[in-house]
Order: sequence, then structure tokens, then C-alpha cells
Amino acid sequence: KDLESIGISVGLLGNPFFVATIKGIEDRAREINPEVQVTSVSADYDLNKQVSQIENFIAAGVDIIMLNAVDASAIAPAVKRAKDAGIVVAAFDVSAPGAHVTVMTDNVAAGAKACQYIVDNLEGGEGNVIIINGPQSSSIIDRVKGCKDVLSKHEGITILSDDQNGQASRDGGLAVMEGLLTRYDDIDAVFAINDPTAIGASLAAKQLGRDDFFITAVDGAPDIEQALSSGNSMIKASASQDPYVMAGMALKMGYDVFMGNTPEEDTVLLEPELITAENVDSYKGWTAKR
Amino acid sequence: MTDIVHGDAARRRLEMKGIIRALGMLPVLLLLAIGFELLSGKFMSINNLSIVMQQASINIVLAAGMTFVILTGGIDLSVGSILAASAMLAVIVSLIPEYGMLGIPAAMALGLAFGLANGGLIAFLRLPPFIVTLGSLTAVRGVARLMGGDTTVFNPDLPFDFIGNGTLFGIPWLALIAIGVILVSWFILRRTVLGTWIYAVGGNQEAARLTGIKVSLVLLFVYGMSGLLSGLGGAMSAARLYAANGLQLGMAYELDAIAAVILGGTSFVGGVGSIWGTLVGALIIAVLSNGLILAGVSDIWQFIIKGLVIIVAVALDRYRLQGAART
Amino acid sequence: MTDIVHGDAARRRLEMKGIIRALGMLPVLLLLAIGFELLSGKFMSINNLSIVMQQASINIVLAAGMTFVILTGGIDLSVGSILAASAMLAVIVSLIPEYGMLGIPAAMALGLAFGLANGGLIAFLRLPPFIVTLGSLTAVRGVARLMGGDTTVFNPDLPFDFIGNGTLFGIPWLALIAIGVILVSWFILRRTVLGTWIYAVGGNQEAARLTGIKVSLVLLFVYGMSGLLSGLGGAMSAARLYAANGLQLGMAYELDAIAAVILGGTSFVGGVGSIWGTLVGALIIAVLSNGLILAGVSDIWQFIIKGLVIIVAVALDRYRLQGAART
Amino acid sequence: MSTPPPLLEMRSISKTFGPVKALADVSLTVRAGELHALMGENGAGKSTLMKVLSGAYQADPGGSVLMDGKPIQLGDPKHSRAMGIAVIYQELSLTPNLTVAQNIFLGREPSSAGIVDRGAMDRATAPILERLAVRFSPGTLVGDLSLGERQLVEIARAMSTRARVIVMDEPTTSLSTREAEQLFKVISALKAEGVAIIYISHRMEEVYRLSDRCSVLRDGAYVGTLDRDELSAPKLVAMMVGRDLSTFYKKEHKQRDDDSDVVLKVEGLGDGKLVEDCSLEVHRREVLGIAGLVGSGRTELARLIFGADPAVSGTIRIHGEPVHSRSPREALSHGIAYLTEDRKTLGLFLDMSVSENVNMGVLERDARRFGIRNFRTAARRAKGAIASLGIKTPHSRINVGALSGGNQQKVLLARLLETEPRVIILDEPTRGVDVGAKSEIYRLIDELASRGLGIIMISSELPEIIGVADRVLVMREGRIAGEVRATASQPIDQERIMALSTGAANDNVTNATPDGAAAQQVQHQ
Ligand SMILES: Nc1ncnc2c1ncn2[C@@H]1O[C@H](COP(=O)(O)OP(=O)(O)OP(=O)(O)O)[C@@H](O)[C@H]1O
Ligand SMILES: Nc1ncnc2c1ncn2[C@@H]1O[C@H](COP(=O)(O)OP(=O)(O)OP(=O)(O)O)[C@@H](O)[C@H]1O
Ligand SMILES: O[C@@H]1[C@H](O)[C@H](O)OC[C@H]1O
Ligand SMILES: [Mg+2]
Ligand SMILES: [Mg+2]
Repeated sequence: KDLESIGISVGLLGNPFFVATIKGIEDRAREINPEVQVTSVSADYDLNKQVSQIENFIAAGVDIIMLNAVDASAIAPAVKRAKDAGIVVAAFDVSAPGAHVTVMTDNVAAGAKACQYIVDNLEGGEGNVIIINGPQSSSIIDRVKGCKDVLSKHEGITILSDDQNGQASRDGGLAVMEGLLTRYDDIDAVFAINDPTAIGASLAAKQLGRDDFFITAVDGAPDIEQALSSGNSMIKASASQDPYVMAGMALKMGYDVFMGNTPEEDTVLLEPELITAENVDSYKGWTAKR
Repeated sequence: MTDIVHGDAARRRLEMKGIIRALGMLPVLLLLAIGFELLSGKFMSINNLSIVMQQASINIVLAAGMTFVILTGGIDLSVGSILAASAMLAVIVSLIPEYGMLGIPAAMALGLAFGLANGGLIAFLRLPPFIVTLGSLTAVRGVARLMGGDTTVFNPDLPFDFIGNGTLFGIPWLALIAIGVILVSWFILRRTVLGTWIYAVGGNQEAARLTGIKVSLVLLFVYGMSGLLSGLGGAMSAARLYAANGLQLGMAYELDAIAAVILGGTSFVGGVGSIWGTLVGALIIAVLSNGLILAGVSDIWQFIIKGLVIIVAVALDRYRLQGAART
Repeated sequence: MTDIVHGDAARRRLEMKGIIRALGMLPVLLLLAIGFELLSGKFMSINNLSIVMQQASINIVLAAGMTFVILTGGIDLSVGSILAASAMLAVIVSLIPEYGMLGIPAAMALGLAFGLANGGLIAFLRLPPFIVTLGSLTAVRGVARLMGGDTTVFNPDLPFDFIGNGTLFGIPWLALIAIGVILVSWFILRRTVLGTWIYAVGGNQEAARLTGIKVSLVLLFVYGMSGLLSGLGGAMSAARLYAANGLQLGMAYELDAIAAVILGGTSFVGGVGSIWGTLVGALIIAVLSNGLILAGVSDIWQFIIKGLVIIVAVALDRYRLQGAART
Repeated sequence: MSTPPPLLEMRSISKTFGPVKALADVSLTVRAGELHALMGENGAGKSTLMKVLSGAYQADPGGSVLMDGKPIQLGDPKHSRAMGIAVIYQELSLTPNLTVAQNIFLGREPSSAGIVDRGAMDRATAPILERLAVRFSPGTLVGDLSLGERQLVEIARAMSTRARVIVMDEPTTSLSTREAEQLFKVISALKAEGVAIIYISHRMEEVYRLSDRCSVLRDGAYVGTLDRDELSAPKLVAMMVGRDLSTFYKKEHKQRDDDSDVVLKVEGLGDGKLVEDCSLEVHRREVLGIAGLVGSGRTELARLIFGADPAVSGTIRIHGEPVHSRSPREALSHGIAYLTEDRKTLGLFLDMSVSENVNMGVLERDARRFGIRNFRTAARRAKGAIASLGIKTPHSRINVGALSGGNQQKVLLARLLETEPRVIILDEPTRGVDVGAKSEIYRLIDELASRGLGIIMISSELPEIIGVADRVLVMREGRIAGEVRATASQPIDQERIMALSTGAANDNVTNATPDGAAAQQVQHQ
């Protein structure tokens, strides 16, 4: 059998993270078959839209669907339909019930690491913390969970807000943080569920002239690297993921299934690494040649 | 006599105009279908056509309601939010043991209630439809989120899932519902007194009032209808997804519904248009989305092409109808 | 003589109406401001007011362009997409060493180009504005994504970042730009021949044509203006974010802009309205968002309350103007 | 035996709009089978009184309306209609997107269980249309009809309700003589059936001819009622305007002398649809009348000359210089101005002030550098126009929509004149305008001609066209059917115009050619 076509549906294409995942998938797929046709679409975090996209992939008869589910549970029926049509479903970054294979960052650990940094760097281990939440995909739910697990162990820490949705984007993070900053005068640290949100939050602080707190996040995106090495950013740490490797690995495992070899482990969790100003120089980053 | 000749010619001209108008965008739809078949070789399969119909179905239902509203010269921006709230209710109710099937009527009732609220404000307080429904677009979205505490509600054993995924005599239920809605709408608009009144209110609201038509009732009806159909759309969406999410579901659906109506030749100023046009308009939108993916066009280019096709379609239409009244 | 008495009374009535109209929603805005101050105790601080102004600024700029368009009886749905594309270009150009400052004019030029394309289709091919700009809403969104290869482009050393973050004499640049745009718009609308023509075209397009007014030029101008200001909005957004994202940026901005215009009392049918009303409308929207957060209202309830306040605001307005023409 | 109560009685009706008292204590009695004319200047309150009767307006408390001596409930259109009152409104109240039959039965569709019986509707409509001798069918879209034809649909609607009182608010404004005659026939038949007609018109000759009684309103108050035999022009005019109008038509301008005076020369103009091969000439100091039936293409021809619609053939010359471009803007720049027959939808900017309306055509000319408005000039122009045309308005900043019909018409005229035209085309310039204003407009036309302008006046009112024009072209089915001129011994006569417009004239009998050397009397059989 030849790998002829692949369909990719991701939460939101505008996020550099997903651009890196698509690159990873394309590169690995070309190694298998240089002629392979890859169609990637953005679901814009709309479940209805993602289901339609999966249906269209089924109709187009793709070999593998690479899925970044916008909803970790509700996507199940669509995954089942694809499987019933004999298509391999490979989930990446976010779990999708029923998928043949899944590769994702250990997001609980990522959230925990980012928030452990907060605990360690708060004076006396206490203070007011804000969590800027995002769309309820499994990756984000897990991060918030990991973070809260850590924070809840420390009595001196108060969570001021954890229910504002920054849309996992720069402008969403900016808008939400502007509101939070006007509402709360005393903030010590912020955990943003991903890097774009964190950058948005830091811009809000800059625009409102506030510098009394610091921010941590998850992703290790290129703009965060730059911020960390500049030394004067409010963003102090980010639990890095490797989207390129992650998605590529998911494709390879999916290809194995396609060729009839079931992998021993159908779920792979990648360990995140916390990058800070100290170790950023040795961090390879998403765009490194490989 | 020349008089008669003139009259005949005029009548013939009128009839031609009528036919061309009724035909509307059908040629564009056919052109697109043929084009995609040639490009992908897969478009015209029964299987794919049924997927297209299924994907178009929710928009068809919303656009049918929107047709009523736009025919009176109004607009309903809240359909997407009402759909989200109704879908939430449908799933929540479906989780009640034994009474799960009530999810559908519950969704429709909720939609109707929101629609009537819109209609009441527009008909009795005479507020501008755009602002009223923009307000409910926002407020009802909030209600939808509230209903699920901002998370996805999910029911893998949805009792009415056949609607979203089953077929009857090989035709998807979603498609059947959409066709049913179109037929009922056609009947109301073209065969009933109410339908005539809807056209009259859209054509000349003041004249309608002077002839004793209860304009506020007509307005109440059209917004109620739009709400009801949005509720139905919510139930359909829930049945398709086994789930609903108050935050994301139905976002920007109003634009697709309005586009279907306007592509279908219904005039924004009210009074002119047909439900068949709306059907064709909605199908054009669905065919575009499906066909471009089949043809392997990237997401980005899908946007660009979709936008241009919409513009070219009305341009063609304008060209075709040249000399006929401007919509 | 009765004539004179009649005349005097009529004049007084007219003048009253004029004042009330010009005042527009100002009372609602003040009420909201006072309410939020009482609720939060923080609203009226200089610092917070400057934040509100900053947050309102982009919408004010878009809504100013939208005012031109709606005054002619048209609509421009593409402002959000044009903003996204222009912001992309602004950031991309800003990365060119030495010439980074050209990002601003480049963004405005791109916006103008898109606006003129809209205007050309509407003015010369006489296509309906809703469909044309719905088409470009989609197509330009695609272009915006294409420009960045679908990812966020960013420039931490944006040469014109002072616009997004700096102040002049303590007033944020964003606010200054917004005020400048309002003043220029006011000047064009109220002091120039073109402005009078815009009102005339909106009031009665056919009469305008028969009076010798260059209707197509007027239409071209208003859509061009809306595009230009969307481009400016794009540059402002880029300056605020140090980045741009073709997919997400500016999503649904058209709704906020239209809401500001309509809340401000400009009529959808064209010919009636003022730029000051638009300013007040945009400020109401911004005050609502900011105030609700200050008052500690949760995200969900913010939606619900915002929606209701919009409706109540126009209802109050209708009540206040009772008997005056319907918008 | 007591006399039966009158069919309709309105008692002390008052109506105020905000501070405006449109009606003050008006009473009116109408008998079965009579045509009761209602007269008064623009803004006297005639339409308002009828709207109270029909339920479109809620009257101020205190008044009452009785039918057969029994009071009827006011303010509900449906109730008034059920009582047998039908109103043909002055502003047409049809829905253009529905068919003739649908419009006629709007709000009372024949139906069972809410489903319309279209067949029954069409069947019921056909005989009424036949009676009116129209040439459209029940299934025609009203939007495709001309103004005059729409007026007939309104009349058909009133007839179809089998009303006992039919109010006709200026029904003939867009009918031409033939249609009007048809209407008059129908009216007498209705009267014979015992239907009472309340007839509002600004055309005196109609009123003399038709009315059994005539009531007059002035400034919202009832002035008096005249019986048929008491009717006389001076009496009526005096009641209406409170002063004497001695000279009605005015023709004092010196007519053209020779052909060198031709301002506008049109040759072979056609639009490929209705208008075909139309040629005409207008001289300085001349009023050229164009007569014809409704739909004969007079408006179309005027719009072609003005560039409002594209022409497919023909040439237009101004002072011998060809005019190429085809837009109103271009026409205006060559000195051609056009007054539309439909001032509300095609002429005025109703939401704008009198001043803006007067100035709209000359904004560019008055502007300072960079297109900045010159408000001082604008104010001066407006003031000048108000004074010279005698526009009745409290001040120039009032919305033009608030003026009476006659004054709106003058505003529109003022706008044309500000463009300093050489030729002006007036399409039904006195439509819906009261006697006082009419005579002022005639005076104005005469004065403009004296000033050296060439004037084309399209009118469906034959007395007016005969009274004002020096020469009359008659159009039929898109062509110029012939010309009628006055001689020293014999004035232009009505019969000849009628014959030409209906096609009853024998074309072999010499029609004076437009460029005929001398005024020539046209024979008629
Ligand atoms: N809806 C309204 N609001 C305010 N004023 C009105 C309204 N309708 C009529 N009027 C005023 O009432 C008065 C009478 O108007 P009406 O239309 O009854 O006059 P009319 O006698 O029918 O005049 P015409 O001969 O021009 O038709 C006028 O002064 C007019 O401005
Ligand atoms: N928009 C239109 N669509 C279709 N037919 C039209 C339209 N406008 C006018 N007509 C037709 O064109 C013919 C000529 O109309 P036109 O208005 O030129 O006549 P006219 O001689 O000026 O009469 P009137 O006294 O009504 O002004 C009529 O038969 C009319 O039905
Ligand atoms: O893991 C993903 C990543 O963090 C991105 O930035 O946001 C969405 C997440 O699903
Ligand atoms: Mg009247
Ligand atoms: Mg005419």
C-alpha cells in the first residue's frame, strides 16, 4: 500500500505551534512518499466545523487523518466514523477518544512545571496568582489541572481568577489581561496556558504600566525564546513542547497502523522541559533544522 | 390592435423575468458541481452528495428562518447563539433517563421563546432589528455558556442520534429535515394568507398597516419562526455531534445563513425573494466548502476562492438580470 | 397670523428634536459610567478612563469608516479581514531594516486598495454591498493568512510601537489617533461638498444622480475610506500586539463597528446620522466591557448583561425620541 | 316621517400633530349617491380628515363619525373598512412586490383555513379591471406598472370592497385624459348604485364637472359647503385662498421669432424599448408642451434627453453643439435641466433642509478650495430662492419633507434654476399642487420663457397645456404622433390633441412638421 493522501485538522492555524506540527507531518510524510498530498485545515475551535472537515476527509478518501481535536470527548463520534470508513486516525497534541495512536506532551507535567516555577520564585512562597485559561481542549484542561495541583499545596497562594478565556491567542490574552489588571491591583504571578496568551498578557501589563508580577507559560515558542534571552521580559519561564517532533512521530505511528503494524503503545507522552533565562541558550527550539 | 400587442409583449417580458428570477443561482450551482466533479472525480458520487446535503442541512434550516425575516425587511443576527443554547438544552434534556427524546421539542421551544422575545421587541417597541438581534446574539451566547457551565456537554447515547447520523430509505435524516423545512416554508409563504402578508409587510409596511394587516403579528411570527428553526438547528447539531458547547457552537453561523438568503436572490429591503433561492444559495455555500476540500485546495486558498466565488456569483446574476430591479 | 405661530412652534419643535438627536446616546453613556463608578469605585480614575479610550480606539476608527458607508445606505462587513491583512503587512514591512516605519503607510495603502475594490464592485457593477463585502470578508481573510504563511508574524522591536503603547502629553497615542479620525470625519461629512453628497446619496440615491451628483464616486469614496481606516486600524493593532495573525485578528470586528454606528443613531437606510453619535456608540461598547470586568462580573454574565444593555439602550433612545423617525 | 340620517356624518373632528393643529373642529355630511368634492389649498387638512375617516389616524378626542346615524369606532382601519369606507390614498399605498390581485385583496384574502384561494382572487379581480378598461391583468406585478396604472389599481381596490363611501384623494394626478374619462364613467355608475364619493382634487374643471356638492377647508378649519348650482370659480377660489386669483394662466413671454433661436434640437432619439425615433426642437422664449396618454413615453423621452436613461439612437444638440455624454451630470453641464414627475421618490431629499435641497446642484460651483462648503453662499441662495419663488416656509433650515406639496415643488424648481439652465424639461410640474401655487408656477414658467429659456412642459392636464404652451407635441406609443399649434385666429384645441393621442386622427391630414416655417393650423375632421 502507498501513502497517498493525508488530511490534517488543527484547532487554530494562526498559532505558530500548529504551523510547526504541520511542518513536522509534511516532512515525515514526504520521507515516506514524496508525492503524498497533504491537506491541512483549521477548525477555529469549532466542533461542528471540525466534524464537517473530518467528513470531507472521509469523502475525499484520505489514508490518514491527523487530528488535533478541539474537544477531547465530543469528537469521539466523528473519530468513530472515520475509523469505520477504514481511515487511520492519529491524534497529536490533544487526546481524541478512539484514535489509533496519540502523541502529546505530558500536559499535566507541563502545567505543574510552569507553576512550580511560580511557587519557587514568589517571595516567601506566597502571593496572588492568576491563571489565564483557554479553549477547553484536553491539553489545556490538563495544564490547568497540573498547575492547580501544585498551587493548591501552598496555602499562601491565592488564585484570583482561573475562568477567563484568552482564546489561546495573543490578542485574546491581551484583552483578558487588560481586564484583570484593572480589576486586581495586587498580582504577583500569572500562569498562561500557552505562549501566545502569555505574550498578550505581558503586552497588557506594558500598556497599562504594570511591572509588579511575572508570567509563566507552556510551549517554548520562538517569540518566547527571544523574550527569555532578552532578559527584560515579564515572561520568566515556559514549559516547552516539541510540536515538530510530536506531530511527526504521530504521523509515523499512524503510518505503521496504516501498513498493518499495531504499535505496542498507542499513546506516547512527551516530557516537557522548563526553559528559563538560564537555560534558553541550550534550547533548540521549534524552528531548528532537523 | 397595437394596444394588445404591447400588452402581450409586456406580459411575455414579465413572464421571462419571472422565470429567470425563479431560476436564480441554479446555473451557478450546477456549474460549481460540474467543475468540482471534473477537478476531483469524486464530487458527484451519491455518497458525497449526501454528505454535502448533510453539511448544508443546518444552514438550510437557519436560512429558511432568515428568509422569513429578511422578506419583511428585517434581519436576525442571533441565530447562531440561539442554535448554541438550544443544542445545549437538547443534550442536557437528552441525559434525563426515559425522557431523553424530549430534547428535540425542548430545543425548539427554547428557540421559539428567544425568537418571540426578539420579535416582541421589534414588533411592539419598534426597535431596529439589527440592534435587537445583535443584543440577543451576545446575551443568548451568554445563556448558552451558562447552561453548560462553559464546558462541553456530551451524551454518547443520545436517544435521537438517528437524526444526526441515520438515514431513511438511504437519505440522511438531516437532509430530509432540511427539505421538509423548505417545503413547509414554501407552503406558508406562497399558499397562505400569512405568507402574502409577510411579502406585503416587506414591500410596503405602511400600506400593509393601512389595509388592516396586523403588522406586529407578522413581525412576531417571522422572528418566532427564525427562533424556532434555530432551535431545530440546535437539535440537529446536537444529534450530529452527540455534544454541544455553549462557547464555540454556532459562531458566525448568521453570516452563512444571511449569505444563503441573499445569494438566493432575496432582497435586503424586503418583499422580494423565494425560499427556493435560499435553498440554492445554501447549497452553493456547502458545495464550495466540500468541493474545495475534495479538490485538495488548501484552507487558505479555500477562503480566497470562496469569497471570490460569492462575488462572481452575484455579479453573474446581476448581469443575467440586467435591467431588472436592483436587490 | 396662524402661519407665523405655526412656524414658530414648528421651529422650536424641530430645534428640540435636533438637540435631542445630536445628544443621542450620551445620557446612556453617562449613566453607565456613573453606574460602574458606584459599583467598582475604580471606573472614573484617569488611568482607567485612558484604558477605556485605548480599548475603544480601534473600534472607533473602524466605526468611523463604517459611518461613511452606512450613511450612503450601504454596509461593510470586510473591515475585520482588511484589518487583519493590513496588520500582517504592517508587521512584515516593519521587519525591513531601516524602512520599518513604512509599515504604517503600507497598511493604510493596502486597506485603501481593498476598500476601493469593494467600492468599485458596488459603484460600477452595482452589486449589493452586503454580498460584496461578505465575499471580501472571506477572500481578504484568506489573503491575510497567505501573507504570513498562516502563522503569527511578530516583531519585538516594532519601530512604530509607540503608537500602540506610548502616550503624548499623557494621552495614549491610540486615543489621539481615534480622536483625530473622528475630527477629520466630522470635517468631511459636515464641511465639504463630498460630505453633503454622502448624505444626499444615502437620502435618495436616484435623486442624487438626477441632481448631477457623481454617485459612483461617492460610493467609491466611502468604501475606500472604510478600507483606509481599516488599514489604519490594522497598523494600530500591530503596534499594540507587536504581532499579527491572519486567521484570528479582527474576527467579528464588523459587528462591533456596526453596533457603534447604529447605537449612535445613524440610520440603516442611509442619509441620517452623525459621527459624534458613532463616537458615543463605540464608547458605550468599550465602557460596558471595561466596567463589567471592573465590577467583577464573570465572563459569562458579561455576555448576558452586555447584550441586554445594548437592547435597553436603544429602547430608551426610542422612548426618548418617541414620534421621531424610525431608524 | 323623519328624514333618514345622512349616510356619513363627521362631527367636530380635530387632529393635532405635536404642536401642529391639522384639523380644528371640522364637520362634514355626505349623502348617499352624491359626489362630494373636498377642496382646499395644500396643507389645508383634506388628506388628514380622510385618514381620520379611514382609521389611519387617531383623531383627537371629542369628535365622532356616524354612518347611518350610528357612531363608528375611530382609529382602526379594519373597522372603517368593515363599515364600508374605502380610501384611495394620495400617497399610493400599494405593495409593489405583489400582484394586482394580491394588492386588491390585501388584508382580506379569500381563504379557507388560512390558505389563499388564488383562483377566486384572480376571478374576482378580472371583472373590476375590465370595468376600468385597463390593459394589465390580475397577475401583473404592481411594481411593473406605471404611476398612472397603479392609481387605477387603487381605484379597483376601493371598488372591490363594495364600499358605500369611497374617498378619492387626488385620483387623477397621474391619469391622463383618457384614463380620467374612464374613471368618471365608473364614478357615475357607482353613484347610481348609491355609493357616496368624497373627491379631493386640485383640478377645478373636474370639480365643476363632477361634484354635487363641494366643501372647502382652509388652515384645518371648515369654511363652508356649496351646492352644485352655487359653484363658481371666483367663489370657490375665494373660499380656498381667501383672495382673488385674477389671471390664472399666463402667456406673456414673447414667442420665438426665427429658427436661429433653436436651443435644443433632438433627432431620432430612441431607447430601444418604448421610445422610437423622436425628434423635436425647442426655441428660446418658447414653451413646448408634450401631451399624450399615460404610458405614451413622455417621461421616458424626457429622461433620455436628460441622460437619465441610456439612448440607443439619436442625437441631441444644444445651440447646435452636439451633446455626447449620457448622464444627468453631463446634461446639466450643457444647460439641460429636468424636473421629475415624481418629486418625492426621484426629486427631493426629504430628510434634508430646504436650503440643502435648493443648493444641492451647485455645491461644487460654490465650494472653496479643496471642496470645502461655502455655507454663506448657500444660505444666500436659499434665501433668494425662497423670496423669488414665494416658497412658504418658516425658515430655510426646515426639512423639506415638512412642506406642503406645492412648496416642495417650488423647492425642486429652485434647485433646477440655480444650475442656470438653458433648457428645462418640466414633467407634470403642477401634479398635486393647489390652485394658488399652480398659478404661481404658471407665472414662473412664463417668466422663465421671457428670460430666454427654452421650456418643455409635459402635462396630462389638457387645459393647463393649452393654457401655457405655445405649441404642443403629442406622443403615442413612444413616437411623436403630431404637433398642434395656435394661430392668430384659432387657439390650440383640445379635440385635436385627444385625437392624436388616441390614434383617431387621420395621419394623412397635414401634421405640421416641427421645423415648419410658419405656424399652421391643423385641420381636424
Ligand atoms: N404625519 C404628520 N405629522 C405632522 N404633521 C402632519 C402630518 N400629516 C399632515 N401633517 C400636517 O397637517 C396639515 C394638513 O396636511 P394634509 O396632508 O391633510 O393636507 P392636504 O389638504 O391633504 O394637502 P394637499 O393638497 O397638499 O394634499 C399640514 O400642515 C401638514 O404639514
Ligand atoms: N420601471 C418600469 N418597468 C417596466 N415598465 C415600465 C417602467 N416604467 C415605465 N414603464 C412602462 O413604460 C411605459 C411608458 O411610461 P412613461 O412613464 O414614460 O409614460 P408617460 O407618458 O410619461 O406617462 P405618465 O403620465 O404616467 O408619466 C408605460 O407603459 C409603463 O408601464
Ligand atoms: O498544545 C497546544 C499549544 O499549547 C498551543 O499553543 O495552544 C493550543 C494547545 O493545544
Ligand atoms: Mg392631501
Ligand atoms: Mg410621465
